[in-house]
Amino acid sequence: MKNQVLIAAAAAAAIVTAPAITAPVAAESVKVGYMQGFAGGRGIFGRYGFEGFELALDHLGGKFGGMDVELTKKDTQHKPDVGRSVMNEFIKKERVNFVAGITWSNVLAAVWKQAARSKTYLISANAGWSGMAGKNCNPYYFQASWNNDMIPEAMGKLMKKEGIKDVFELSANYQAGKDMLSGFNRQYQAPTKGKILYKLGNNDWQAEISQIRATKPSAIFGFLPGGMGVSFMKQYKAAGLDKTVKLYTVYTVDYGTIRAHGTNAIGSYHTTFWNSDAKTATNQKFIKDYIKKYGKHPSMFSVQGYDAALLIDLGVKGSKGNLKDHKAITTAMRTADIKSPRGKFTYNVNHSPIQNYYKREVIADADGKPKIVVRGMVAEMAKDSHYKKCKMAW
Amino acid sequence: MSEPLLKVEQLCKSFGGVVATDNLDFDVMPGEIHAVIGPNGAGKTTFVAQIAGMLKSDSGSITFDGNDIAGKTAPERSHMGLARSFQITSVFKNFTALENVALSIQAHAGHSFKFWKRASGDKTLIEPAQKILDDVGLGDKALNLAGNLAHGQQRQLEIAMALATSPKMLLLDEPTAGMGTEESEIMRKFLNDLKGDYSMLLIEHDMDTVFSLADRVTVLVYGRGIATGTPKEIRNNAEVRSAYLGEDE
Amino acid sequence: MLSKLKLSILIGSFLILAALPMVAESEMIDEPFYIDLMARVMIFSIAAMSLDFILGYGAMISFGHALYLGLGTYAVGIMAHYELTNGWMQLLVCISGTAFIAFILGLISLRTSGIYFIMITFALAQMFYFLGISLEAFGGDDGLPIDTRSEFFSFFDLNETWNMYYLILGTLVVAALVLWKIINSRFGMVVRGSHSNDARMQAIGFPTFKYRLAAFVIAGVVCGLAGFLLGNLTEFLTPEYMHWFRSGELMIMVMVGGMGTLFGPLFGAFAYLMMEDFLANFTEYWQFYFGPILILLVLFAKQGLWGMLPGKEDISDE
Amino acid sequence: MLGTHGVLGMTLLLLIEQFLNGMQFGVFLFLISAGLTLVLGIMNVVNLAHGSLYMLGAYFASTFFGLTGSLIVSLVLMIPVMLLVGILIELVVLRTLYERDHMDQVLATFGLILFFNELVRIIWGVEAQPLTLPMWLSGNVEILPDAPYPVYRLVIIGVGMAVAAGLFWMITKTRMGMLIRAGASNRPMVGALGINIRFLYTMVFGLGAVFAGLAGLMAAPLQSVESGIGEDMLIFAFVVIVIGGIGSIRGALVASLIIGIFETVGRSILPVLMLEIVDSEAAQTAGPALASMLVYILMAVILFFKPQGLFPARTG
Repeated sequence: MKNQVLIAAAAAAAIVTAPAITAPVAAESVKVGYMQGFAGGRGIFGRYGFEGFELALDHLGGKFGGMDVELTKKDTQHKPDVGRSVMNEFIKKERVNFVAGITWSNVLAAVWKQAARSKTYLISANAGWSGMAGKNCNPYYFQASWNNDMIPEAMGKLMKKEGIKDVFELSANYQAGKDMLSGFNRQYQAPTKGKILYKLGNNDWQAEISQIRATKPSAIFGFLPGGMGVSFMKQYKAAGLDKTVKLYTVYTVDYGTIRAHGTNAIGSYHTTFWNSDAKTATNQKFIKDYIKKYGKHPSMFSVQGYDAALLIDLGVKGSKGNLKDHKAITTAMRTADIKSPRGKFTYNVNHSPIQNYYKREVIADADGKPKIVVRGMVAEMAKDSHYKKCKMAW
Repeated sequence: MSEPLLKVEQLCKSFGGVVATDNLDFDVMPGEIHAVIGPNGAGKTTFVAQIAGMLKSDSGSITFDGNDIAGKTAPERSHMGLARSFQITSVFKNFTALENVALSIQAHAGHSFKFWKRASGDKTLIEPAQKILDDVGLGDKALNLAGNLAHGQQRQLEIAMALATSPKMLLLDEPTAGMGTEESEIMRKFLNDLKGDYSMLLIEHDMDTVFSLADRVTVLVYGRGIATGTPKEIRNNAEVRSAYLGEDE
Repeated sequence: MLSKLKLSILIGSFLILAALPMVAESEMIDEPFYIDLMARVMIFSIAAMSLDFILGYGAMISFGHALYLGLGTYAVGIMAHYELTNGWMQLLVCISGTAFIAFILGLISLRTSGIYFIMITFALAQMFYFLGISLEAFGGDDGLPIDTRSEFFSFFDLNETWNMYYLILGTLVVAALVLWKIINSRFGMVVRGSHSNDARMQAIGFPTFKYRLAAFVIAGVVCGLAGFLLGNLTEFLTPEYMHWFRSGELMIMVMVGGMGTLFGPLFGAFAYLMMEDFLANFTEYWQFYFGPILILLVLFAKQGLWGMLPGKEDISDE
Repeated sequence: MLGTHGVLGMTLLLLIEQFLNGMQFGVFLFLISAGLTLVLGIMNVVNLAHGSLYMLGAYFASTFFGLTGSLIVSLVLMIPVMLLVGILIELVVLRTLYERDHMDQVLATFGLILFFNELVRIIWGVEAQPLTLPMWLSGNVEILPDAPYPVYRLVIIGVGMAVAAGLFWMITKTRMGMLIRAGASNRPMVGALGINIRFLYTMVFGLGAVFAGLAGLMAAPLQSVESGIGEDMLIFAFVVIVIGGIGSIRGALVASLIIGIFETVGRSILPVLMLEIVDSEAAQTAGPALASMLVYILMAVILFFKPQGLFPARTG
């Protein structure tokens, strides 16, 4: 009887003191939550993003700003409400200092407020919802990728520069799709031969192809993400449309999809922020190490994940070990002084990158296989078009 | 002579090319038990479904209690006093016997858009239901789940549910189907007790039941009524014997 | 009546839920995270329970029930977008809106039965999903942040975690009690009767269509309320809540909890969301494991968590 | 007719072309729906995993094509593999579901979807798989003036028609077809005839899997081969089957064509039409929005008037 009481008391004491024992250890490490959608076909973005993030952590010797890292990775299932729940767990349970990841605009739109309210840093490794570049900008949010419409803006600029006299616009009938079109047109400013807003998940493109052919445009501007892009490219080629109409796409061709596109993509153009052919030591090391670690070429999403990690490192360094010093962290991160594979970029007032955009083309290599090559810079240190709506003081 | 309670004239129904009911004339007098017999596939079940309102007829008229009911739905016909039992036992197995009968009473006690009061504690339903169960000899089984009752008892319960709607006429689709001799005997007695109080249209396979209960018998073959008469007349009808009884016995 | 065991579990769960905020925020535990977590679970509990009301009791296998969850969030979100933040007004719009849409959709879909019913509810919900995606004014697929939570009383600010939590808990309790009363009422008897044998119900004189339609509308409204709470909790609306995958998840919650047991889905939602969270953090390929688990549950544990407890939920054995 | 508003230049010729496109899409939908309607109608099982079988067909096509470089050899290899997969699914999961209600079938086959979507990612990786149209199928023929039509799409029409003809023949003329019809209307009777109904069902499901796989293989050169592609197709297939009448091959064919034409012509005309009626920003988005809801609206309307679909199967 006596023994039992003792044991019970000891157990109770252990429970009570347990958090107290772990607490001091926790203070010496940086807690980071990584959230992205990993499941299903759409999980590919999360996969590349996190791989980039991991590689950066490797390069930093497993430490951010010299501090140990406690990394928690959670799957958002691509759902806004799950994302919110994950963010809640990161903030209130894991008590993280930084959150990185997020593929989709709708997840970002659902979670940013929690992060801002609790003064937790949020670094988007992909989602470029324009709301964050405008009125919702805040000291705790940083963009490691781009704003949705910047890549199409670069495309608009490119097609204008190349003197393409008219285009047919193809975009998805959802928010991002409409953002893409307005971004494109902001720069292109020339007549369109027609416009189709297709249905999300559309897979049969023959009707659109007939319509495009009937209007006889010089080129197509297409926002065709993921599998829809692969399907479109196949059918565009099968219909022989490639012989008469040039194809310019955004978010369609990249290293993650090039194998699936195969020879269909050859001859098409796209714009992106990453000069994947850059001979800089940083870029070459990034690509080499990535291939070594994961057995495949990194994609632009990998670069974004990589840079998200470097930004955290930068912030922690700036804090000099005091993670409560938000002013120091924010100031450090605003310098964007990192060794990004994309080269140098800076932050605009809204924490949206001011960076270069490049034209890339898919060509056939010696074996007839598709190969992505960079065809020069399109926009130098381009700013997004929303930053004037951001009233953040630096 | 009084008017028939149920009068069917020139009733037709076909499925695709198959004629199930073929220009059928039929009537049931008040208080009478009129049985319908016929070999498998004669169209008996189709006929019941047409009378009860489960199937729409192609043509012909059905008059019940002086009203043309051809365009009425099954629930409407039930409210006019036409109650049916099913060939396949179809009591509500997850309800108690009492609840089964109470549900029947409820159907005829105004609308059921009553969302709050507990139905199983409602005396206006439970008391008459218990009385009907007592009447049919299932009084002591009231709180048993219907699905746990013996087969014969379930069939009785089914008729109790029909009785609970205070019908003018019962439409009984093979009440002794699937019963042993003993159970059939009980059911026969039970129906005999109801005789005179209710008019009945009795579809039956079991000849003993038919000949002991029915006032009149109609023989259905391929949807046509080939003969109508007293049990004795039918027994002696040559056409019937060759078409039906001959094969059966 | 419920068996003693089940009743004690229910009351026990309720007490735990009622005490949770205090415990979670106490100095000893200090895990306020659980308040939010359970708030979300309870919302899905309400939605799953409303689905069970038509699915388990009325045999209406709706494969588009998440639609009403989405409609509820849109009701809050759209009104908040136009700065109509009065909670009572929002509630009124939410209830009448979901009731109206459920009525129209029920009118169409309840004419069918079996597989046709499953498919038509599915297709109609997908239709609204695509509508939501194309509604540019409300953010399309990006969704729309809800800047202001519903305002009921000046002393009851939903931005306070506790208030939000207890509003959800209160709604859950009220919804459970109301649905339980309905199931055992005359109306409930008709719905349940038409579950086991609709032809029989008609033969004894029930025009079952209108009762089934009414049940369909009630379920839609209750699920709409869950959506109302979800919109408030997540401060966000998105057509994604209406996607057919969500409807499938609600069905899983019902099944895991126990079909036709009203209170089962409360636990089903909890079990499903915890399982999803656990497996998803165990492996990226969690669905690879969850798929077979689901099949095994269907095959061998059909009665669900609630059904496994002893004591049949039978209204007669008082 | 549609005026000169024509940013899209909707001329009569284009309209005819879109009509043809719709028919072609319809035939493709039939390919997907044929196997499903067999299983649904005859075995009365809701099989959500039909889309997964389609996806597997596409993945196998990609792998076999990668190995052999021939679409025809891939087809020959795919048939026994899909038959095997179908039989396995039937034996392990489906068989236990025949006596269960539709709810159980929905949930269990939902489980199968989750399983297969991840299985392909585990086996083949997260990236979409390659499969490019072989040279000999990639030509174009000019059916309408100034509108070259891909040869491969004509091949799809041919295969779809062949499958339709084959199915009609099988159902009406062969012993297996007779058993299938008999089994659908009266299971005990077929059992009493000494026929192993379980074996029959296994074979029907295997056959359904082969058809789904065939659809996947035919689609693979034109569509992205990746996890989850089955679901979009599944939704279309269900709409087709429900409109056509569950279990009716004829209904599936007619409904496929209706949906194909409605969807294709609708989505190319509606946006223009909307602009014609109200020329505003709202119309710009309302058109495509309406177009994406079109098939569902059509389905709701048809089921409202014909709750059993256009060609209700007589059994059941």
